[in-house]
Parts: sequence; C-alpha cells; structure tokens
Amino acid sequence: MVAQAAREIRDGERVFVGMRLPLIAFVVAKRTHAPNAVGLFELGIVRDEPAAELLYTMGDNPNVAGAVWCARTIDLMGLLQRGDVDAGFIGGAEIDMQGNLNTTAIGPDRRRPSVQLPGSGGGADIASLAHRLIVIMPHDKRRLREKVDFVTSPGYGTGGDWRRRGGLPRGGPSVLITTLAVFRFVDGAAVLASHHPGVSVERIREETGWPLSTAADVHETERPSAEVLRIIRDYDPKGFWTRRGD
Amino acid sequence: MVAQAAREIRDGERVFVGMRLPLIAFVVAKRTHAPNAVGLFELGIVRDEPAAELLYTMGDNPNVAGAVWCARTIDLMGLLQRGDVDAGFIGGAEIDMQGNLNTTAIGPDRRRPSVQLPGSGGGADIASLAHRLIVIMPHDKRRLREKVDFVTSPGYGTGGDWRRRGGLPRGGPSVLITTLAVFRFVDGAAVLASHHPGVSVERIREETGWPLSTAADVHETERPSAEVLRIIRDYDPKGFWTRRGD
Amino acid sequence: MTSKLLSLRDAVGRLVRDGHSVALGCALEPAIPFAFAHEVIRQRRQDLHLVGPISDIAFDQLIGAGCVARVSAAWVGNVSAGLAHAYRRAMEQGIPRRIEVRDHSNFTVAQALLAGALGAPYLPTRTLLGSDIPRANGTFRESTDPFSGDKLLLVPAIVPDVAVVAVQRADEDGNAHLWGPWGVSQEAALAARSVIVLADEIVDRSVIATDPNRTIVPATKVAAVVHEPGACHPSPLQGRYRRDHAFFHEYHRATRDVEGFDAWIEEWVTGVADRSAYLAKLGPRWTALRDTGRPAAEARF
Amino acid sequence: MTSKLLSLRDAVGRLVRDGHSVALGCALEPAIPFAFAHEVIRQRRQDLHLVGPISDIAFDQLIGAGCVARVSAAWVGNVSAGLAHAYRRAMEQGIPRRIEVRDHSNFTVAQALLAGALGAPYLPTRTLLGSDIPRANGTFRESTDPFSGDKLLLVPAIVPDVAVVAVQRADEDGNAHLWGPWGVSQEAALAARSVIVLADEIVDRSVIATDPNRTIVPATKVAAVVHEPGACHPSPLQGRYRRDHAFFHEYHRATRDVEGFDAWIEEWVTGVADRSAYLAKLGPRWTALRDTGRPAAEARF
Repeated sequence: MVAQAAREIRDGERVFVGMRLPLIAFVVAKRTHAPNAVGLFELGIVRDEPAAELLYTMGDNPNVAGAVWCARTIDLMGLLQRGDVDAGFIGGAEIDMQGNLNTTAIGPDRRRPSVQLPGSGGGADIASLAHRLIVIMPHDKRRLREKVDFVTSPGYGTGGDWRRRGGLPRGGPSVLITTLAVFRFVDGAAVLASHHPGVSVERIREETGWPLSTAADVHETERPSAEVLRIIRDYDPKGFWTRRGD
Repeated sequence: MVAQAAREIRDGERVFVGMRLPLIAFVVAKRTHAPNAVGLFELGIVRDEPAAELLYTMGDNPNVAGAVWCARTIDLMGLLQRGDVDAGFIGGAEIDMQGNLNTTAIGPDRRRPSVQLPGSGGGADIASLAHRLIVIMPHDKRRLREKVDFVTSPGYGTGGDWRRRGGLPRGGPSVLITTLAVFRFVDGAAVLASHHPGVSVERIREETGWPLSTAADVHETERPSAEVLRIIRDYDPKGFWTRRGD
Repeated sequence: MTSKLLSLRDAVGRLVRDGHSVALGCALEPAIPFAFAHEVIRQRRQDLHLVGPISDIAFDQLIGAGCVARVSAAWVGNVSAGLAHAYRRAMEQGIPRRIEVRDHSNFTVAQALLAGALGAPYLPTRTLLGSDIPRANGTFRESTDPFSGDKLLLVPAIVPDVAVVAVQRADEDGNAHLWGPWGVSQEAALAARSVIVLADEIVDRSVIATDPNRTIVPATKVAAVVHEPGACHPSPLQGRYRRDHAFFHEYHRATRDVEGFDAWIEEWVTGVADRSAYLAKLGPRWTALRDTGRPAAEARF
Repeated sequence: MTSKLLSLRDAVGRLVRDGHSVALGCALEPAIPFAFAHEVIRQRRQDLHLVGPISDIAFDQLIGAGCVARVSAAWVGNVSAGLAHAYRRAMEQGIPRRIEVRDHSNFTVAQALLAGALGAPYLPTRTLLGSDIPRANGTFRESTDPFSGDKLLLVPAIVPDVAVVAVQRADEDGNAHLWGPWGVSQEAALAARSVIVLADEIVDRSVIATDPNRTIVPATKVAAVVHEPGACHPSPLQGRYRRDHAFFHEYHRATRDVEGFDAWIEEWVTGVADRSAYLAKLGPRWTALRDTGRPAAEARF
C-alpha cells in the first residue's frame, strides 16, 4: 500500500500528508521519484524534508524541528481552499463505489451510533478542497460498501456532476488503494485497476461490497522495488505503522 | 490639547492610540493617573509601556522594541470589532456637530475633490467599533462645519439612534478636544463643556461652523500641571508634534 | 503590571463553571493541557461544552469522567492508538451519560474560532458542501455568495467561555510565548471570554518583550496564569519535552471497559493531588522525555 | 531545493506586467519595499492597481510617476509630514493622469486580503456601517446576518497578481523570516498569485528551519527572491536600520509642484541604476541609520 501510495505523489507537488501510512508514502516519494514534493500538515506545518525519525503524530517534536513553516491551521486550510494543494491523503472506516467516505459513525442514527468513530479531523476538508484525493484503506467487505452510513468526506456523491452542483470547487478521489488492490475513479466511480501480487480478481470481488467493475487492462500491482522496501524498513524498522504489510 | 486628551484615558483601559498628539497623551496618562492603560497600534503592536523615545510613526523601531505583542493588523482589528477596545483617538480635517468626521476628500464630488485628503487609515474602524471615541482637532470654522462633505468616520450620523439603526454595535464620540475648547457629546450632539484658558465663548462661537450649544456649567479647561508640561517637554523636547501648543 | 498567578486549583475553581464552553487542545496533537483536564475532573465540573479540533485523549478522559454534556470537535480519539473508548461508550451506550456532538472538520473549527476572534458573526466557506457534517452539526447554514452566486456554507462564530493554552513561557500578567505549531490556539484565545495560560516557565515581562512576535495571546485577554511545568504530558511541548507515545497506548489498553477507565482515572487523576504529584509518580519516565531541542537563529529587535 | 534568486530588475521584468494588481507596503509604516517601487518606475510599468493599507510615500511616488490606474487603500499620504502631493495632483487635477480610488479602511483592506488568503469569497463585518466609504469603494455589499438579522457589510476578497514583501532574511527557495509588525503582509502574500521577496540577507534553508514560526510566507507561494539590502529606506526594518524621518520631510518639501516631483524622481529613482547606487548616494547618512537592536530571548526547537 505504501509503495503504491508513494507512486501517487508527483514531483514538486504540494501534498496534505496526514498520518500513518501516507506519512511513510511521503517519505518514500521524497527519497525516490519526488524529491521536490512538499508536505503540508494541518496543525500548521510545512516541510520540504521528511522528519528525521518515525512519527507517531504529526505534532511530534521531530516534525516541527526542521520545518520551513510553522503556522496556524487556518493558514494551511486557506491554501487548501484557495486551490494551492495538489493532492491529499485520507483513510476511512467505510467507502462506497463513488468514493464517499465515512469516518464519523456506523449505524443508521448518528446520535445513537452502533460504532462511534473519531470523526473527520481535516479529512473532509481535504476531500472537499484538494485537487486530487488519494484514499488508503484495509480491504474488507464491511468497509467497501454499496452505501456508507454517513458521508463524512464527499467523494463523487451520487456521481455525474454532483460535486460541481453541490458547490465543491474541484477535486474528488483519484485512486483507492487497499490491502488487496488499486481502484481508479472513472466518471466518478471506482474501477479495479490492479490486484496486488497473489490476489485474484475473484477474491477482490468477494471482498468488495459493490458490484465490481474492472478496467480492460486490469493487471498486477507493480511490486515495490528493493530500494523502496529498504526505505520503508529504515523509516519504520519495528513496523509500527507498516506491520499490516506495505 | 495633549493634557486634556490624557485626562480622557482611564486607568486600565485598552486604548487604540494612533499617532501624533494622541501618542503623547498616552505617554502623559501612563506616567500620571493611568499607569495600567494599554496601548494598541493598528499595524499590530500592543504596549503596556510607552516607547523609550519620540515616535514619528507607530512603526518606528523603538515602538516595536519592548512591545508585549507584535501581531497582525487583523488581530488588533478583531479585538476592536469584538468590543475589547475601550477607547480610541482620532483626528480629522472636518467634523460636524454630530461628530461625523471627514478625512477623505473636500468638495462635493469624491472622484474630483477640491482637496484630496489621505483617507481613513484605521480611523473609520475605531469610530465604528471602539466603545468610546476621543476626537482631537485644530479649531477652525472651516473644520468644525454644519455638514461634512464626506463621512469617513461615523459619529452620531443624523443623531438619535442612528448608529444602532445602521448596525454599528456600540460607540461614538465622547469628546471633541480642539485648540480652543472641549466639547462633550450629549444625545449625539457636541455641547461646549469648557473653553481653554484665555479663550472666550464668543470667540469659540465665531470659530465654530454650527450653532453653538453650551453646557450649563461651561467653565475654563483645567490647566495642565507643571508635571504634565514637564512630561510633554521631556518626550517631545523639540516640540515636533506639540509645537502648536499642548 | 498586575500578577495573575494562580494555582491550577484556584484557576479552575474561580474561572470554570458547570455548563461553561471550554476550548482546549487547540494546538492539535502537541501542547494539550492535560493538567487542566485532570484538575477539572478532580473538581467534578459538569455539563461542560468542549471545543477543539482534535483533542487526542483529553476529551475522552473528560467525557468518561462525566464532566461533559456537549462536544464541538472535528475528531475525538487516540491519535496513535485508535478509537477513544470512553467517547464510544458515551455515544453508543450513554455511559456515564449521553452527550451531544456537534460534528466539525478541522477547517470549520478553525473558522468558527477565527470568526469569534474577529468579532465576525460567521465565516463563509466551500468546505463540507456535500458532506453530512453540516446536517449533523446543526449550527451551520447554507447560503449563496451574493458576488458570484456560488453555494456557500456559513460557519457561525464560537465564543468559548474559557480557552486554555499551554505555552513554554509567560509573564505574571499573561503575555505568553508559544512556539511550535499554533493550530487554532490563537484564534481560541482571542475568541474566548477568558483565557487560562499554563506556562512551563514564568519569566519577567522584559523577556517576553524581547520577542513580541512569539506572543500568542496578550495579557489583556488573560484571566489567570498558572505555573505548571509538564502540564502537557503525555503530549509534547516543543523544545521542552517529547511525546510519551507508550502512555497513549497504555491508556488505550487500560480503558477498554468502564472498570478499567475508572481505575485509570483513580490512578492518574483523582488519586494524585496535583501535577507535581503526577510527575513524581511518572518518575524517571518523565525525566527521560526531556527535550532541549536546538536554538532558533538569532533575531534582533 | 530550487533557487529563485533574481536581480530586482529581472524580478520586476518577469513578474510585473502593465495592468497588474500589486500589493506592497503591507506591514504599514515599516518594511516598505521602496526599492521595488523605484524599479517599477524605472521600467515604466503602467496601469497598475496598487493594493495596501497605508503606503507612506511609496504609492505617492508610483502615482506621480504615472504607473498607476487604480488604488485600493485605506490611506495615501506622508505619515510624518502630511499630505501626499502627487496623489493630490492626480485626484484634484488629473496630473499626470486620472486614477480611480477604491476607498478602504485598514480593517477592510485586512479583511479583503485575509479572504483572499483563505480562498473565501468575502468576509462579513460591522465596521464602516454608516460611513460613506462603502459607497465610494463600490465593491462592498450590504447584507443581513442570517443568524441574528443584524446589518453587515460584506468585504469581497482581493487576490493581487503580485505581492511584494520585504524581510530580514530568506533562503533561495523563498522561505522568508519577517519580525516586527506584520500588518497585513502575510495575508497579502498568501492571497497573491505570485510573491516577490526582497531579503535584506540571504541565508541557508537550515537557518530558516531553526525557527519556522518566523516564516511569514513559505517557498511554495514565492516566485522570486531578491537579495536587496536596504530595500526599505527611508522606512525602517526592525533590527537592521531605523526610519529616515528627515528623508520623508525632504520629499514632502521637494515634491510640492510637478517640476519638483520630476526632479526628485530624476535624482533618486531614474537617475540611479539600482538600490546599491541609491545607498551609495545616501552615503554616511545611510550607514548612520544602522540599528542592531537587542537579541530575542532564546527559543529552542
């Protein structure tokens, strides 16, 4: 997942990084094909070099030391709303075929949820305002659902020009990277683009809660290079974030 | 003028100071009856001690050195709009009986003025949003007018509850201090409260462009104490700002 | 210059009332005033309205202890360990009580507090158009931009009764220096009716005045200054101490059920008199977190 | 890291076009980039839209030199000396040309640029209700607060084509440290389509990174970095040089009539090749303005 996520970052891009796997994907991208990418962190940090050590949160002292800008959340969110942020990473508990994400609550009544999730954080802002959204999630039939219980972070809504009609200025998910596969969004809907090595399309179909649509050129996800695996293991030697496979 | 202006500052108040004579009035107040007054400067400075030397502008290095807060204009204006500023000083080229001030342009057509003035600066904001406005002006029939050509800084408009009806949250002029006299605002109109030593009410009437209304207890303006005069001369020994009399 | 120095006990006792809205954790992951949250729990405040973007586990502790009636936040959880168990129990089972949640995103919390700081009634934005958050929040309004005709969301100002900011140093009057990420701390402090400053170090006014650009909140807004070293543990304070990652994970494991939560609160909050006792209980684990950082390049005023 | 270092001549030549909106003098009285204004005059830019709160005499010089078609400002004058003669001539007699003025207050300029920085269409405010400024400005709208029913003024965003900020130090990529009053400098820089940084000193990126809280604009927003010592004279730059009060008064006396203005521009702008020639012409008067200030108290990251 991390290796594929890193490939989604282009050189020179301004990326809302977030935590966990995306943070490591940013490190990999910076050290391989995207040395000029810039990382933005919503608590008010801009970095053109990854932190010197593994981060558990974006507010850890090592993520502040060596930053080029330490500002306010509103300053970073302003850049996002202006359209100055190329891409952003986001995860979620549930996602549907149109890329709408739920990180708020499971169950029909948000006031009496069956599972209370932490909430949006800055995720819904990134999903609303970044030029491109990169989604990373564990692949599970209960997570990739026909319909999510609550739309925390808008994807393509009901499809078509739903975002424009709703007033969103730009953006939407470009890719969904799971533990089993990579989906691209075509006309506002997720299409299976590649399956990870050793994972069959059949298994992906079984593990996906919506009727799977498959790209004509569906192929195996490119394996991470030895260099990429080394960078990941160097950065997270104990596998704190990458334990569940990279 | 400076001595009277200083008397208008109460101890512990948060005051939008501005430049020229008000700045010296702030110094006098701090060193006499209002040691806990705090000065706010619209470029983003808060001081609880006056600058160490005479200022020509509020942005002079000595006004920054030793400040307790150096922020952004919007932060100070936010305090003003919130209602966190007790009083503010302002001058003007023209004022009418309701305390409406013109610092924009003389003449009927603002696009083709007979005299182009510098403009509002922060004056119109202070007049709109401070709890209390203290006005300082040279006394001249062409300046104290029946009607001003342009309302840059709103006073009491046409009188009555004009400010409230217009949407202003509070405030209005409390006093007009001129080179000849002191006016207090009663029911939204300027009333002569005191004449400076050696100035007759008749002369004030002649030099005032509106029908003079006089307080029952009109009296002579209190003379500045020797201490106040010393403080003023110490602060502005060459009389750069106070040349025209204190 | 007046001194506003108070003990944390007195500051909470005098300034925090049942039912108050309280903004804290406004720098996001770092500089969270846990010492304040613990004192509020010890003094059994009730019906509080918590305001903040993401609170890491501070909100979870206050909710589990029954101090909270309402939360206006973008995220309530345990940043490096996962879900917040006490928050889940309150929402899913009403244990120890039902709470009302006003869902936000980090941007809308920032805008609501900035509007409060500016004395503006609301801020107009394009974020969350299409999200279910506005409906769940209930305080926003949809609007049309009179200049362009575009759809907008209007985020109303939040004016907290109390904002709590933890800083590296402050003077006794309340002029406070914070460095590292500010998050929404300054907006919260300027928006609030009163501000409590928790300072790792108390310095003379002249120290603050050597670098007025570092001042996050001026004394004119501050009601109380508390000298509380280590006030943010287990969250970090830049240049002073690092984040205690393991502590967050231990809390996560220990508070899976109500009994575990109550035992944790007894051990770390109600069972200790104050912050110094808490730090003494941490012992060498606390001293090992010290971080002296590297000095900022010189700037001369 | 890329280098964006350019000479001021090249930066103006490449980034400032006739008809552009240009924000400068955004720290109010200090840190006014006079060197930039003079290069614009030397390159004979026309029909510029000047944006700024109060510009001291920088706007007066650009207006008198015929570079300006429109001004959006709260105040145009000579702060310590009085009225601005060239601005008066343009407005009163159309000399050297008629200009359009969009009247503002300092607060509305700040709000317009903050809206631009936030990507918000406008900011709602209660200032200027009852002033003639909104009518004279022509771009504001009166509105009603949907939450309270109160009257409001909506100040639309200003997005300058170019913002110019003068700072004490920057790296070659454009990460810029400014200390002292920020005024509306950060809002202008974040709102603008491109930013030109005039740095008194060029430092390594690692120097900027020791103190990221001092960064007023990040490199991601910056198009050009110009190493221009003394760029702000006669206005001051905190910790570097003091304000040359006499220079403002001399300008005031010298520019009372058109001939005097033209002679002044010939002597101090078109008659000098660049900023270093200008400073050499000032000679000992310039060196006497040096101000080393006092060091800020240590902060460690």
